[in-house]
Amino acid sequence: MSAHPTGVFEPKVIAYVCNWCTYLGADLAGTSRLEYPANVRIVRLPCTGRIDFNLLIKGFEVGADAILVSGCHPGDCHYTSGNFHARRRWILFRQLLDTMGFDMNRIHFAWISAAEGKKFQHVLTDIVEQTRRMGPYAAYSKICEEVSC
Amino acid sequence: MLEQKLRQTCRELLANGTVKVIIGYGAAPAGQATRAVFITTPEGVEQLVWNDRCEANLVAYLKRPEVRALGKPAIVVKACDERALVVLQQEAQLERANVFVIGMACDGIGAPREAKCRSCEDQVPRFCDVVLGEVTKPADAASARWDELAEFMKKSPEERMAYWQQELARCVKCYACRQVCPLCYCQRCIVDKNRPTVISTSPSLKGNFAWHVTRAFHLAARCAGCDACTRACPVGINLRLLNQSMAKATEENFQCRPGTDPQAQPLIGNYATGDKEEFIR
Amino acid sequence: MSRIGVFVCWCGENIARTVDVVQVAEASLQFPGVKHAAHYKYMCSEPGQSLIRDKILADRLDGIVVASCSPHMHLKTFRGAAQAAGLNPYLVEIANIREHCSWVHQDKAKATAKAIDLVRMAVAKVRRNNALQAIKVPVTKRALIIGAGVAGIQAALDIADAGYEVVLVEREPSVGGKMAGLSETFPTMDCSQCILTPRMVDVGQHPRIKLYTCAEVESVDGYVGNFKATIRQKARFVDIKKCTGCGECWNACPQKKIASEFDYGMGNRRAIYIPFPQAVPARPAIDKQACLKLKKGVCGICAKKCAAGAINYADQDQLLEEPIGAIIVATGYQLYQISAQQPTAELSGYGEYGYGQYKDVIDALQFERLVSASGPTGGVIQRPSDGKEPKHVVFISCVGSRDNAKGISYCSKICCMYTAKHTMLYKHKVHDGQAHVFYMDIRSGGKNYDEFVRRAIEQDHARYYRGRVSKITEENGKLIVRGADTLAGTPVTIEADLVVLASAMRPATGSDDLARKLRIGYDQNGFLSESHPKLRPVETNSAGILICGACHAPKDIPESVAQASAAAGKVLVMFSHKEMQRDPEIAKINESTCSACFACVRTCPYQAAEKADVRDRAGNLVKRTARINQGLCMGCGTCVAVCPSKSADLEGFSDQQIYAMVESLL
Amino acid sequence: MTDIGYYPGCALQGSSNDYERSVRATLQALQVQLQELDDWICCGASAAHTINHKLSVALPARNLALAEQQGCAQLLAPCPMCSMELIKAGKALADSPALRQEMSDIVELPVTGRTQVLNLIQIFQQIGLPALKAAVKQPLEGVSVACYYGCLLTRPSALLAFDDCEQPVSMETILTALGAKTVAWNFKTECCGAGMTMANEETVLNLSHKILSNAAAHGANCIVVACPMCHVNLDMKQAAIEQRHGVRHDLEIFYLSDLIGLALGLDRQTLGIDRHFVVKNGNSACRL
Repeated sequence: MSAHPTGVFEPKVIAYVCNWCTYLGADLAGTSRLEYPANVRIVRLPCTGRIDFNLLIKGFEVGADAILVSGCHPGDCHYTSGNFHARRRWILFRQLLDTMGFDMNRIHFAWISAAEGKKFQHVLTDIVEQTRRMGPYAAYSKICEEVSC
Repeated sequence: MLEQKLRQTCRELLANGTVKVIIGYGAAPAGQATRAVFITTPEGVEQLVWNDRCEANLVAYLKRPEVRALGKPAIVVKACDERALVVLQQEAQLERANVFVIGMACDGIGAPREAKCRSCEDQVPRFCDVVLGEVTKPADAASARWDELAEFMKKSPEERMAYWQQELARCVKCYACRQVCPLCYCQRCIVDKNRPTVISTSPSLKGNFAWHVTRAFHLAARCAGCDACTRACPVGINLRLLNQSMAKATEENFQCRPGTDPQAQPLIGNYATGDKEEFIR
Repeated sequence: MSRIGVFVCWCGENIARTVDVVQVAEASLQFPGVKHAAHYKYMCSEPGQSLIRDKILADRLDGIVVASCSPHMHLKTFRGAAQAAGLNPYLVEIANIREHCSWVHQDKAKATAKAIDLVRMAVAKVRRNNALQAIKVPVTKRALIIGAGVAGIQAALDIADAGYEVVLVEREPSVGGKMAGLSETFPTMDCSQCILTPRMVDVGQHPRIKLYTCAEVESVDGYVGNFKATIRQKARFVDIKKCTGCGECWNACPQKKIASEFDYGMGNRRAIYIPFPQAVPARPAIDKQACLKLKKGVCGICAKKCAAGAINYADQDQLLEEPIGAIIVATGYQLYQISAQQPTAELSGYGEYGYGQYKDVIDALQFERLVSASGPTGGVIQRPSDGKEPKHVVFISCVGSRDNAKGISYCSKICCMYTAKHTMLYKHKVHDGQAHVFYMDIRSGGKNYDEFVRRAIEQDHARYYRGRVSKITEENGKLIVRGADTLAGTPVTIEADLVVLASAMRPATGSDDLARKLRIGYDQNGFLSESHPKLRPVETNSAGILICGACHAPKDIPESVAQASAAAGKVLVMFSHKEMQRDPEIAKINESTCSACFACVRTCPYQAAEKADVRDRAGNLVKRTARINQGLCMGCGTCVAVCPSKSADLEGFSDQQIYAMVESLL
Repeated sequence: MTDIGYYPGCALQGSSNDYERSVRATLQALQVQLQELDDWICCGASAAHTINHKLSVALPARNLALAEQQGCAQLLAPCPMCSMELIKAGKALADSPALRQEMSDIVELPVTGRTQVLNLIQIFQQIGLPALKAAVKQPLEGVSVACYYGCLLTRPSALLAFDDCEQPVSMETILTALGAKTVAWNFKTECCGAGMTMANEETVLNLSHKILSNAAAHGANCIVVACPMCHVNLDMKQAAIEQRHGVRHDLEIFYLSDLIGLALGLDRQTLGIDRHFVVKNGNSACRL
């Protein structure tokens, strides 16, 4: 996927989204025919509360050039508070990644509701375009190739 | 002098049956750190020592089944070790009443004095059954707590990534950092789970990154800052940096210092509606 | 070795136009574990489903992936098909190649590549799916209906008449909602109260309807079939069991000039009042903001007048719990409150129409009270400022509606019709009067609707101007309405005596709060979201919670009533079963590896993760562990993410499934 | 002491120099220092965009480029035509990298469009009601004023979102705080005829007559404006209006800065009010 026939760099974006808000927002983008780049692969989870930090690392391990984590707006969680728990973990996890020198421009968080098909389109387009400008995440793919011992 | 007092206290505890075992520090060859000793008889207390090479965080032994099998323990802790004890208490791993805690006022350990001691804020344990000794040598500068981290964060992200790639390439996945950590008490570590393999166990940089991210984040908002992991690392990876980065973020975002309040609810597993979210679009 | 079947749907042209379905099917044959791949024009149709069923049987498939539309659309359908062929329904996964692919991409090569990836992920997942058994739970055969307007009333009567108990909650002192205040109804011009009040009486007297008025839903816990609703019965200060509704109290109340909510401020009521004479229950309530006794401790006349001793100044709010199986939300609408404080800055505007500044600029619901025989003027059309009969009345449609600048881009749907009705009612009462209507478009789709509008224009000679009004000003007791007639291409100025604004319909105040309490969705306008716009129009995405009436979108009375009966029908389907099945996609704990740190117990939003002991046969404690209460778990998986040893996992979204999906992208 | 860039535009240094005196005097009294843009040129006004779209962007773009070059983060343009043209161009520049490049090439200066352009009302909003109130020496008692915004001050609404475009209240808010009474009236945002005053005076006399009549009918003893064009039509043409319609309006027309200046204790000469055509010199109902 990263090598498109035209030779243009096509970023690989993985989106971990909750089933009730962002997944439905993406559905709405579909029913509204809102076009966005075909670079994203959505992984549907019930709730942002289910999204484990290891999944972000796994995403980079499989070659994601950018990752989006997205769910319901605060107060709108289908499970009342999963997104609040998630948000607290993200605050700390981002710091850890930053300390380790991960490229923070490749890790995105968004609240996108079921009604925000347009926002889904905009966020995705923005992420893909930004990532396209930045190029492949070479620093991490290097980690994933090397055998150290 | 203080050592005598410690031995006397322990002798009594064993003699009057308050505890079955003393977990303390025992002598080591010159120039080496002291070692853990497990003393079950009043006579045995003569093995106990107290000096600036009492580096280990003995709380780690409380999670061991073979130690638990010895009966109710008394444990010798420094202020930093004690924070781990408090976290264990919050996480239902420890009935406080089932442990007798002997706190040692601490001037700092290590030769040379360890980084954590130079900026120690506590020095005297706070929640012990008995506290022995007093501080004679205050910490240099508690305010300098984040200096090492701040210096490191001055590097660009690319430089930081390069640093960790270089450092973690040396990791041999011995898991000593996990074994000595009093808070790594999982009966089955995530790294040993293979369906699915969340963390690659092959000796590769990929697996090493995944492991160290996981280790550090599992300790986020929990780590007592005893630096046992960093001392234990046979290849000298500065894990303290990662722990510190989590400690600083915890303190700055949630005004929380893990292990300083036995009544507090653990940070992870709770939330506030006002937690910051400027990074979320 | 797995035997997975992949079924790629064309969705007519919807998918096939932008995704090469043949290529997707061929590519999926290469994925590990795939035994069979096929494509078909409409997988959800009977031939499509039978294709799936036949292949499951013929190839002994042990998992299937349907590459089609969103799982929110047809996952249930295909699970049903699998089950019919003897395959456990939870061994079905959907690859969403329509909403997430063909509908949002144009480049066929890219869309096809993406579709192949999506199928690859779904195959990777389904290979790790477990056969699950639905959890059976008993059904509490009682329905909660929130809002007792015409929709809530209809739903309540349908369910109660079918033999089940209904708890009907209304926040006003009487049932009836907006319809009780309307004059006559389009297109038949029958009197609103004449058709509604018998229904209101039925609701009040029905042995199986438990009616709460002056009450709101405080919280709802539990899940479909087994909700627990907490209802706040607000202090009414009148014991409606003792009260006989004789009227001595309100006739004696000295506070006479309280603006009546029911008359939208066009008339007055007392501090102790029934909102309108036909109220159900026909029992008064005391307005604590207006009552002298409650405010200042003086007066107390109503208590002295009350022979039944029903007045209780010490009344307090009470919280009452009701076990409930299904919920219908029918909270209705309000009109766009021009000149009032708006929830967002974007919504503010239309100050140039002078609503709230000129007494003779009123909104449509106020006009309804003005022409209603039971209204404050007894149905005589008098303008508010001086009581004179207005000879020129200007009606303005789309005030707020279809105005992107105000953030209300939708059409309020009913205004064209009621405005036509208003011109006719006006003309029938003021024969020498002239009605003027400014409109954007006339939208009169519906049985006998357009005929009705033609009558207003042709028989009752309402003058219609296609154009907007720019400004309303007041001069010498006249309202100067300046607008444009875009068909004639001229500016129009009308000296009017009364102006009626057809303000936009907006969801009732607090409906977003209620939606959050019920965990159902709402759109950017605050209207409640249906599960599917065509096929599940009264269901929400939360099982057991239904919506009807104008809380869902602007709609008129016949539509609201039809939807209410539809929602009631859905409830009755549910109540026709002894027990119902719950989705088994819930959390589980591996108790042998659990270290009992109880992070999950602290985190679980439903208190479904509990502390438990593992004991040997002799009853000795072996270890402590966390354990999931299957009755309470809703399957959010928050416990999985906080479990450091990954002893917690979630069926349907297990770590094995999710990691396999992600790794398939390598 | 705040420094703010100042773009006078052609009117303020020509026919409406009374306006410039008023703006300068009042802002100086409020410790706002105006730094006049060196080498400013015409904003293009209504003429440029009817002839050539590119020219209508390039003219304000050059002025914005100068503001950036001369270090003005904010730029006051008291004429609403100027402020609107500058804001419009600024937004277009900020939104489009291609346009920025094109305009930088044309005006031979780098331009980003990030300068914040303020009209006269906005500068007083920025100073804030507390500061204004604190500086009052002579409250505007007896002043019953109709606030007249005209067609340009609040439009287009998407660009000039500082007030409601159809029913603005920002001048009322300021003047009420200074002790004036403001009247509710009907012609706040109607057209005065504007530039038609040259080509078709009759239209102007009719439109402006309606404005003056309505203000008076609602109890105003003066009108306040924030536009040189409005002032011309309501003040200079008032005699012609009266003659044509056979009425006596006798309404003083003030600039917003006039009334604020009077409240701050400045005299009529300093503010340039003595140059107005309708002058009452203290004998009027508004006792100033």
